[in-house]
Amino acid sequence: MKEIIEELKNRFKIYEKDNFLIFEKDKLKEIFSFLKEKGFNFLSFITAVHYKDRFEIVYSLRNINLNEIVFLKTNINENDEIESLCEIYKGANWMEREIYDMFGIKFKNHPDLRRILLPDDYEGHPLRKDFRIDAPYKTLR
Amino acid sequence: MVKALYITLKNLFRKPVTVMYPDKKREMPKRMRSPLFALTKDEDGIIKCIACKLCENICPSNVIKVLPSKEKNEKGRPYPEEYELNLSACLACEYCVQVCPDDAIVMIRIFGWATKNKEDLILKKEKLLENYEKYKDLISECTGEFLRKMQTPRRQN
Amino acid sequence: MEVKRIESNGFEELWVNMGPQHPASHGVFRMQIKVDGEVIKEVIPHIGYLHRGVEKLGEFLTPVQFLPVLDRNDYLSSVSNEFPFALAIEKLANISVPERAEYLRVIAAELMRISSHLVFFGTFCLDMGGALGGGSTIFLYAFREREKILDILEKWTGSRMHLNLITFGGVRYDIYPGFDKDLKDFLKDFENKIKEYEDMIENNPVFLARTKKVGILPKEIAMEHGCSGPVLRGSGIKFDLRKAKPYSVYNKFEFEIPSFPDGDVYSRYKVRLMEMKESIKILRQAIDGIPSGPINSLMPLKVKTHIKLKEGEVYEAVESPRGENGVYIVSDGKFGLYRVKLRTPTFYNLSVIPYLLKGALIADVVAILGSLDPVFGDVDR
Amino acid sequence: MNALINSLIYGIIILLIVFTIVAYLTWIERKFAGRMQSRIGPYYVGKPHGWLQPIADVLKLILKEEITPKNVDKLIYNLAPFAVLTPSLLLFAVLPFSEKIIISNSSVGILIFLAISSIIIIGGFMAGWASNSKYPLISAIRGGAQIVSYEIPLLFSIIVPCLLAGSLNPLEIVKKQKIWFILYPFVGQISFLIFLISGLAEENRTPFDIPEAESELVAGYTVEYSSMKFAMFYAGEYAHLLALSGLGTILFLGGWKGPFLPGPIWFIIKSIILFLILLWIRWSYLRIRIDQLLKFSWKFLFPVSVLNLLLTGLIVILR
Repeated sequence: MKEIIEELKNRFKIYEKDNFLIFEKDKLKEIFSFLKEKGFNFLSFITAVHYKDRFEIVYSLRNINLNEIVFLKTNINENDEIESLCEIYKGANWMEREIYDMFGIKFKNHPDLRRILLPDDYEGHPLRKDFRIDAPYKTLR
Repeated sequence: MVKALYITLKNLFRKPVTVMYPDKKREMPKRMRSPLFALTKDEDGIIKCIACKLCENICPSNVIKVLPSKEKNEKGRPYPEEYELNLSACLACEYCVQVCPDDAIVMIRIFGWATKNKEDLILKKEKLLENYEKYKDLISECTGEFLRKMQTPRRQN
Repeated sequence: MEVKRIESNGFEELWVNMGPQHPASHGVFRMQIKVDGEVIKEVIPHIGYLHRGVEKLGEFLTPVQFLPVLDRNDYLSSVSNEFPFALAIEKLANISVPERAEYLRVIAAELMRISSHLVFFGTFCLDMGGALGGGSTIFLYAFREREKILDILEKWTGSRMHLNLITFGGVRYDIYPGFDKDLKDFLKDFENKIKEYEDMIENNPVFLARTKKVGILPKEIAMEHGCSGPVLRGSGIKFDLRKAKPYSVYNKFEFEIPSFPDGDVYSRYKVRLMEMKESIKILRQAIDGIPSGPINSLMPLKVKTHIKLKEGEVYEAVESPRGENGVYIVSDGKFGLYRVKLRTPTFYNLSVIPYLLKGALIADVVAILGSLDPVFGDVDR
Repeated sequence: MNALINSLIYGIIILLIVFTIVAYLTWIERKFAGRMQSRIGPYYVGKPHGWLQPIADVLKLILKEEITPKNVDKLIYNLAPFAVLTPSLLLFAVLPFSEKIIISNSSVGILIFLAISSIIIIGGFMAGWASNSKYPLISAIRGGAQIVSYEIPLLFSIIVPCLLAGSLNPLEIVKKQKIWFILYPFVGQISFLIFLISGLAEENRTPFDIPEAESELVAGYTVEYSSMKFAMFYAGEYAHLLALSGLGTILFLGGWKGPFLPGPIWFIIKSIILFLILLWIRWSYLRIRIDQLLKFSWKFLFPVSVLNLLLTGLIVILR
């Protein structure tokens, strides 16, 4: 596991902060296909955290036979897009749709990016920090 | 193929497990946590609650509203002017009973308690005291004191 | 139920709508199925009917208040929702947990695993057998056993399903005096009841015909979709968090992890049945080896800001009856939690449905959906 | 002339008996199934053991509100319940309750029985088609396919006892049965088993109750019916089942022959025992998928029943 991380570090500009690997968002595809060959084919979850003006997207992969887990993070600011992982991991489809539904982050060439949990005509993305919770929401028909 | 028939036959002669509910009530366990509350009174009938608002503070779905009154009662203790507990959103998580310093709010071991309209779910102070009178012996074993004694981190048997 | 007819190369393809209130949909889950005769061409699943915004709630409630809310996620096994959250907060605020409390947590988790698998077993056979036939017989047997577990849990913690048992630093309720006698009786009686279930189901050609070679889920697809628990172990991957990353005191017990290579509905069912047997073994070892001592390392909670969190991020996961149930917490040093991500297993197990149902028959939809054992509090959070 | 009056009186008496038996069959089934599922079954209606339950059911079904959906094909919709109930009751005309008590003593009784029992399929189809909605339609088609494919094995398994007895008249068959046909070596057992299986399938009972597979089709072709019409379907199903178990007792269990009890009592006891066996199977097995069901009938049941028939033919010749 150590040598995989070393190899990752010197091939792509990655630095590690308390077992989270932080990488640039445009290197996403190569890093994940590299990790997939190395046996990290269990995509545990993808989530996003909304800070002041930037989003932080967290990926977690598991390698079943080496029994290892790796967390990767990347930062994107307010309304730009990020590559979708659907070609490499088919499971990312629902996970990215949920992030779009909750945060409004758009994923480039995602098969069908639409809301998954909330009704389709819902305005606003609830998990954003600037989401006004006390605004009366129009009652569902 | 035949094993399944054999088993249904075996069950045919076993005693059925249904409890005839309306005739025979189910015996309630001592620590039952059903969402019905009562405000307790001490020996000479004065309300124990000192309106310290700890329960209001801890409640996850903040359904408890306590309005402490200005004056003290005969025993020189503060008492709540108004005590309201909205049962429609109560999670029955027993935090309020656990944090109450002098076991004022307790849960009652009663099952199948229902009301006709939603307003009755908001238990006012009088209703809670009346509950105490009505279900005095049905109070759950888990009062605040009991819970805290069980959880304090000192050696136990 | 609106029916849209699509004219394509002559013969009509019918959109059947297995709506949210469908008797076999285990809760609120709607599937639009394009049917050509009996064979399913395409499935569009709709979830989100039970979305309660638990993650947004997590940002307002303090950790102590958030615990009872978490019980309501996977409502069939409430302990395995509180477990990861408690582990994560204890790691962040480095709180230690006494030995006896760890044992009590494992006992509650395994009891809830058996009761949740019994619900699966009952509803799975009910869907395939029909309410007016053999299905309801097995359903009632399973629930007869489950009643005994719920009675034990009610005597112990006061409530049958939402125990609210775990708190930071230990457990809130100690076991009542006659607990181990009740548990031992139940385990002994439950062991030959499982044999009875197996006799009734396993060599019954009707059941085998309906579950063998149906809804095959290959390894790669399961892993890519993040399926975990019995769904993954049904496809041949021996991955169980209790063995892979032993949390709490699971390393003190020896038990096996069942897994079956061919990934069809039958092997997913068989994995869960074997897991019930393993849980009996764990419970026996746990109840014999439980040490005495305090059940809590912190003073009983007094105020809602009972726990102070230092800045940091942590991810802790636990093996719930449905798979890897994890909590990812970002805390900003103040009392609340900045962000709580709940990695609930059924959301990922369910995402393979479009893949599994393509080409299956209408009658199989019920069996395949049942074999994934979805709980929709888990899916929609 | 008096033969007509005679069979008329017998007809009314037997009709009444059959109706009460059918009503109490539902009670027996719910009690029996309850005990098998370690529960009690009806208890409150009629204090000791809910014996008033059937009457309560009938009253409930009659008093319920008649709902006929809007775009329903009126004529067929109203005719369907009769097309299911009357044939099921007609079947009892052929079955001899004892030596003397038989409504129509015809030499081809068994043939009439089979002819009438195939009208019921048409009743099911009419109900499914007239309701003009998707689920009943699918279940009616499935029900039809299932009954047709199990008609032939049923036929062959019935011919075997007729061959052994040498006539199609139920009276002769029972008289010839010095030893019950079920105890007949090898051939008797197999034909009884096939009769049981295809009888279950004929009657849409689990494990073959595809038409009312709730999990997929939400209660089959009777879904649009209510109160009185539904009661007819319900009674028709149980009457048909009783008729089948009655036929089974005549062909295999020696009709009214029995040590000291009078004829008809034996007949009723035996057919109720056979009914309980059918129930027993119903409450222990899951449901078969529609394609497996058809495969099972054509690939397995049909050839076996043909071989069985050839074997009996051989035995009859050599005897």
